[in-house]
Amino acid sequence: QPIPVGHLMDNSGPTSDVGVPYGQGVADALAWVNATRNGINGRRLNVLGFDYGYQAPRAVAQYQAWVNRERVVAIQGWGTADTEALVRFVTRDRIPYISASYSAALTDAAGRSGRQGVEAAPFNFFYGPSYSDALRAMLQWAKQDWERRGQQGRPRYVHMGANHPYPNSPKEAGEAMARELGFEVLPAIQFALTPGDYTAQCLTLKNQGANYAYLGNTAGSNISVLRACQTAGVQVQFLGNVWGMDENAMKAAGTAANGVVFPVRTAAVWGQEAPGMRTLRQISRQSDQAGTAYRPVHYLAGVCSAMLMVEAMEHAAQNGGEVSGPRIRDGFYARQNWVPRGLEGVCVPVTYAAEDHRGTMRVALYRSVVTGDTSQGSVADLMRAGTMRIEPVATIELARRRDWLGW
Amino acid sequence: MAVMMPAGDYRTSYREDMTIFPTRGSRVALWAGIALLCLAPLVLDRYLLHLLINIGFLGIAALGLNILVGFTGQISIGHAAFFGFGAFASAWAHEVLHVPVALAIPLAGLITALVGLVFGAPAARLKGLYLAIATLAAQFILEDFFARAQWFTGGVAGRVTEPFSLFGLRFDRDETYFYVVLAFVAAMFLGAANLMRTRDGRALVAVRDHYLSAEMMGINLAYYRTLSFGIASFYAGIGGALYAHYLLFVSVEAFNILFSIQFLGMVIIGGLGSVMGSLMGAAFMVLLPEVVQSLADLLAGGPIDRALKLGASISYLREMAIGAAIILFLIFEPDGLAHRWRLIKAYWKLYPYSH
Amino acid sequence: MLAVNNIEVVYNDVILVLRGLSLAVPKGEIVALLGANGAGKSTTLKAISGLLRTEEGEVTRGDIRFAGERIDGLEAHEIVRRGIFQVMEGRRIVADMTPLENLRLGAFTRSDAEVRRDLEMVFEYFPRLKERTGLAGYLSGGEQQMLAIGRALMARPKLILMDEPSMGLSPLLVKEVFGIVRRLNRELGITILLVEQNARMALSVASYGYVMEQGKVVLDGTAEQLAGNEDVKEFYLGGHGAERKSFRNLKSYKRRKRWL
Amino acid sequence: MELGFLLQLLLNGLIVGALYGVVAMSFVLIYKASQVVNFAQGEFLLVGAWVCWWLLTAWQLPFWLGFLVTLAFMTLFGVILQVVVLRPLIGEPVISVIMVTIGLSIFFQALMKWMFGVFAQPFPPIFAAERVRVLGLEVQSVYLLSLAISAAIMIGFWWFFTYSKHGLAMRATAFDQQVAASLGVSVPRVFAMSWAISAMVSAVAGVVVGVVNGVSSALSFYGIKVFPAVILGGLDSIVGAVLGGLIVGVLENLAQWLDAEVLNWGNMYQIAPFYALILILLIKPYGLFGTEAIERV
Amino acid sequence: MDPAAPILEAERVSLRFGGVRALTDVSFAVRRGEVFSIIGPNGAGKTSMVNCISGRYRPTGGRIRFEGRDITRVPTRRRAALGIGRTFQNLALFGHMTVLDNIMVGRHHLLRSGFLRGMVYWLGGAQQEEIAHRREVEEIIDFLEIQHVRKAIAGQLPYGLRKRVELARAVALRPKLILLDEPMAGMNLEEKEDMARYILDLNEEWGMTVLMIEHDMGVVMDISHRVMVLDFGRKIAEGPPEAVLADEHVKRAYLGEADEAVSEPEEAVA
Ligand SMILES: Nc1ncnc2c1ncn2[C@@H]1O[C@H](COP(=O)(O)OP(=O)(O)OP(=O)(O)O)[C@@H](O)[C@H]1O
Ligand SMILES: Nc1ncnc2c1ncn2[C@@H]1O[C@H](COP(=O)(O)OP(=O)(O)OP(=O)(O)O)[C@@H](O)[C@H]1O
Ligand SMILES: [Mg+2]
Ligand SMILES: [Mg+2]
Repeated sequence: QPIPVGHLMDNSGPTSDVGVPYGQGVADALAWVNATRNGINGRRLNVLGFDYGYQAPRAVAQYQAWVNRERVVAIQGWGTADTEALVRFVTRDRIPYISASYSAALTDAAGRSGRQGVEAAPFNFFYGPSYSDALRAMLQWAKQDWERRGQQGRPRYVHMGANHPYPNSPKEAGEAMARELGFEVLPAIQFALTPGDYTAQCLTLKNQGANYAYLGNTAGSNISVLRACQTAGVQVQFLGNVWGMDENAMKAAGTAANGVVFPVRTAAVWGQEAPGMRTLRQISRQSDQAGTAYRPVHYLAGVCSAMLMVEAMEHAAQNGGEVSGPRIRDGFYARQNWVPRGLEGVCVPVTYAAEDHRGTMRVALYRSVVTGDTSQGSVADLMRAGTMRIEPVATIELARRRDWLGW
Repeated sequence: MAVMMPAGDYRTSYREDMTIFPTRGSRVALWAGIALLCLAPLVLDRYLLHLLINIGFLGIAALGLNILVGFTGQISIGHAAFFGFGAFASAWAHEVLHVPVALAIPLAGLITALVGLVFGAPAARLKGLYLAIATLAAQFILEDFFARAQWFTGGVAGRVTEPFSLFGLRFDRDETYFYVVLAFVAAMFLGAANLMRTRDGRALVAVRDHYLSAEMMGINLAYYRTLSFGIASFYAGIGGALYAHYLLFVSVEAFNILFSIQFLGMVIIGGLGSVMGSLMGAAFMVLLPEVVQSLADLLAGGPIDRALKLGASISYLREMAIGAAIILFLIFEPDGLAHRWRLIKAYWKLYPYSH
Repeated sequence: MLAVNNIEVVYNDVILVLRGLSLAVPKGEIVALLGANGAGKSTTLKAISGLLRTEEGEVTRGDIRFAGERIDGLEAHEIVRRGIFQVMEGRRIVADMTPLENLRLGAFTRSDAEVRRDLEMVFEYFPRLKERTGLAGYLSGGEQQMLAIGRALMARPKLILMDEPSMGLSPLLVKEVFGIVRRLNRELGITILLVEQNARMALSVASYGYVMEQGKVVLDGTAEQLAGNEDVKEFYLGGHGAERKSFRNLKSYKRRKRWL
Repeated sequence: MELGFLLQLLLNGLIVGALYGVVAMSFVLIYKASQVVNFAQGEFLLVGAWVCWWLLTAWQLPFWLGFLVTLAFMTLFGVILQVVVLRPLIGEPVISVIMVTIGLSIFFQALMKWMFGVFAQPFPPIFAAERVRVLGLEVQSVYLLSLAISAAIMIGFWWFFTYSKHGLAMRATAFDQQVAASLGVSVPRVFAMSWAISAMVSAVAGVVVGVVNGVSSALSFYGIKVFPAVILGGLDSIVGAVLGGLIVGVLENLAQWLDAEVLNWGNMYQIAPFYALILILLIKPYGLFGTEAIERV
Repeated sequence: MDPAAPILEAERVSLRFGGVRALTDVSFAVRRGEVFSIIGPNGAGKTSMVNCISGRYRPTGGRIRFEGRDITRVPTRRRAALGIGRTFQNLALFGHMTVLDNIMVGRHHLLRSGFLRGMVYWLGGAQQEEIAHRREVEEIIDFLEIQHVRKAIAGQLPYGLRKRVELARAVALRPKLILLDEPMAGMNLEEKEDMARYILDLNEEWGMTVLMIEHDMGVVMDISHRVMVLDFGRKIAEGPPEAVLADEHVKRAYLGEADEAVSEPEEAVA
């Protein structure tokens, strides 16, 4: 009898630019588990995919259908707004919910942080550093960068993004951290989640004289900002959200994307060599028989996220156990420095504790390097030719501060 | 030109001549229909109930829009914002003012009606598409308000709502909530049908058909133009509130321009100026994506699927199918489902004479 | 020149309006078509000009020939190009254009150099149109009717179908319009099929006439014959000879029409 | 600094506004001919931009050639659309036709995503990197070009409607299809013409925006932006459309300035045109240049 | 109120549209109970005059009194309740409504139940009210002989019937003064006779004062008590029909000289 699992995707909404590769990663990994491992202990996964177009209410409606009608035991989720809206529901229904939202509010599993508006989220998990922690790491790097370049005075920091739970999520944490590090914090600048003409925002940025700007949106709209700012001649170091920069975005933005610093969740990117790459390529063949596709960073993250869930389910199923929500959740706590089998060197090790769902505090920062015209040729060609590169910049190990839990 | 009446159906008083359901058959059908619907939760599975519930609250809101567009002739491209307002208002009334949900829903309808009157005020001066675009502005302004008014809506993060309860009974499952929606649908549709056959309803239609002569018949144009916004918003508010306590979560994202356009689609496809058409239109819009989805599921894995790599593109195909269905429908039935329904009925009455 | 043979017209696939109507319009003549309201006169004209289709009407039987060729089934604009121009009931000028623009529109199907001269000719027939430079929508009824006829002239048609040109016009203008109708016929040799409620006027300019009732021709004859017919006198001309019965002392009974 | 900032924003507003104006004109064109409000206008930009992009990247055509082929294609596209979808609806209530354009918008939005993916794609660098200084302000050369194109298109439209026979026919058709038909105007042909021109002109705007910002489904947002523009100007006025476009463009940028300097609300730039729209309509119910309907009883 | 006093008085009424002077200093009075006709060439301002009375236009100069009360500035919608009803030169029915509903709209100002009572039809007394008024409407329907089309959609009726429905709607207002703008236009003789009969009945039996614009001189001669002639927005004559039609000025401006080529029947009658 198959195990029903929900898979919420944004393939058509404003975050579909990153939603598509991520969702593909999840789907391929689960299909691969069915194909090569015959599911979980002989029970196949029945993956119920749903493209919710990045609209939280549609996600909630689908969630209720899944829980009431399909009786799913775990869900691979997506955005921040929907994940946060569902926290109460998944807690009530005891369904592990592995999101692609890395909102720090989801890490406070026991509700101990005492921060206003942060509820306990005992069934929420995600793979990778939280948005807030990633931003904290980037700010630490920015501080070093400022000093290394021998600049005078206080650096100026500005948060940019839509008025939406996802870009808003690390806003407060980032601004607090920036102050702590001695930055001057400028008023935030808004731009929508969809591509558009953001010249006015760039002119504002220029007028403010910002030095470091955080791009809180996903790639699609960030590209517009990068291009507009290049045109407007803005000199600023952009710090990208984890969803804010990737290979596709580099191609689309061209040289405007050159120099953006952003976190990468996996230990390797496509095309690099690592022990786990063989497995990864097998997984990739699920949707690409020819084996020629280039897989951007989000695809890899999707695979890691799905495989964590799979191993937690396997843990639940051990010794003839029932694959139920609470038991899957226990599976997440079963191991320390956990890397899914066969993906060594691809997924970074994570550790979840019953009160602290911050899987990792290590943030690997990379820089996008674009040296020429990106309009001709595929991403794979451009990466191979070196027109586009993703260069490691620094790896920041953050302290697991208790007062950072939950925001 | 003379209206056909079924043989054997004589009316002996004006009262009988003025009923909503003109024939005995239609009255019987109505009661039978209601009885069947009451039994629905016992026989239908949750999925179908879920669809019926959706049709119910969307139908109420669509009816409101039909009163505005179909009966009064004022196009609104901002109906979803009012629907949303109702949803937030009900959630807010319960959460902040601690009004019981059963009362919060009608209260939300009233608050939304007031907001509708405010945004409908330009209707007194604007006509046709100018008014339509003004409602488009209302859509964006209200959306912005939802995102900003933390105290009212919970801001961009939205608000979790409580289920409907009455006399200690909780209506938090499809099987039970269905009755709540059914009761509201019945009340709201009867109300509209009654409205349309009395003074103010006629005045609304008169304003649509020929406002200059309506004015000379003593009809206050500004009043009725604004009133129809108020009524439409009331219906939208009730529909939205029912939605809020069904989904148990309200967020600004739902109430976007696309949703407004869907409402417009419902009333046009259902039939402008037809009370029951609104419900038919809502059903069309709810069922269409489901039908497309099942088709896709049927195709999945087949040769067509493999050839076109449908798997990954299914969501686009679904959208395309919805767009195409709307286009095809309107090409073949520009007057809407209600019209087709009337033709079918007329056909049976006149059978076998077609002329 | 024009021959309508036994046509049937149906609206919306169900409403049968013309039931086997036939008529003929010889070249260079004015033919009048009389009939009660709703008899189908306008429908007949629209069937000829092809405008029926814009109202979901359809010729379901019979045929219409113009200069020997079948024209039922042609699009309205093709029929205009062949030289048939309908002046529609209710004037129907383009209200948000100036009279001049309306006239230029009349010449839409033409591309010859004589448009300008014809414009002068129209202004000669209707001098007051030249004075009006505002929007045509603000013209008075009579002026609009003149504009509608003038617009027809601009197309240089061979046959004009005129639908109730006298409706709403003052007696003076009615005379003027009919005078012009006759002049057009005489001076320009335009054939005219005239639908008119004002039977006396119509028969005074026409050479031949048809009376239709409920979608069929019930009576036809030369203008003189019709004018002498008892029924026509009673129902269309109002009383016998010059002695008209008064609207004040209407008889309470109505005589049956014999042709029914 | 402050003044320079403001001027930069104003200039940016004019440039973007001119593009809105072009789209608004093509919108008004369809409206004038058939009283149809085209909700698929934004998709015209989208289709045009994607097709041009595809010609330039997949076929490696030189820009001028690709651009011309795109325009030809879009003309055909408009005609086909009209013949296949809109012609059967001639004579039906306008609101049904409007709904059909909404259906078209949904359809093409999805089709474009399906065919070209969800990622934004860059145009090959044509003018992209070139910047010119005008009055001490930096401007994209392609933007200046688009200003020139807008102006040319606008003059063309004005001439067309005032003096050409077909322009008159189009206006007559807009007023009353039956009357137009009775005058020998082929109503379907007039509609086809208006859709063709409209699609083509929109594509020009689509390509210009695509060259600057890259092509993505977000281009279709111009279809919504066009509403405040045309209404501000008056639905049936070509001049009004251009002016409305400029106003909306400038307004957005001024709102951004106000926002950055004073309010700190964040999204004034998106919402300000709509506030302005309502205000202007309350003062002038037919927009700035719209003609009042003639109503006589 | 003095029964001999005029029901309607226009005092130096002027109306301009930009440069167009539609009316210039027109004064006249309509007596209670009479049939008063306005004739004049096209564009003379007849409809404009009626529009001023019914409130569609507001005169740019002068005053209009109804039953002694100055109504120049009374809003259009109030005039129905005062007792002024009208028909229109170009039909202005509610095209998508049934004939019955069209006429019921005429009762609008006499009905009381608003939308709230309407929605709860059975509870608030709306039903009783509807039935009571339906009765009156049926009387009008009988009178105008349109029983057979009661439930038909008004916009789909033949022209002649539509004119009658429009008259019924105006009558339903229970007006003291009814304004008829070219009631005979586009009708054949038979229908004109019917219409004339209705107008006379309304006037004589229903006691309505009639103000009528008409181009058919036969009708004007036969049924009106007094006639006023407008030309270029000015009054050029007023008086009993025979006198007015004999007036040289009127002949020249309106009737035209007798023309042997096209004989005009109407004026042949004295
Ligand atoms: N578009 C239409 N759809 C349905 N029925 C129509 C349509 N047009 C006309 N009719 C019907 O066809 C019949 C004949 O109409 P038509 O207009 O031809 O009459 P007519 O002789 O011109 O009358 P009138 O003197 O009133 O102009 C009428 O009964 C009318 O109701
Ligand atoms: N709303 C308006 N705007 C501008 N001019 C107008 C308007 N209404 C009427 N007019 C002008 O006023 C004059 C009088 O028009 P009116 O309609 O009163 O004439 P009429 O006597 O009723 O003519 P007809 O017998 O043709 O109906 C005309 O010149 C007309 O163009
Ligand atoms: Mg006719
Ligand atoms: Mg008049």
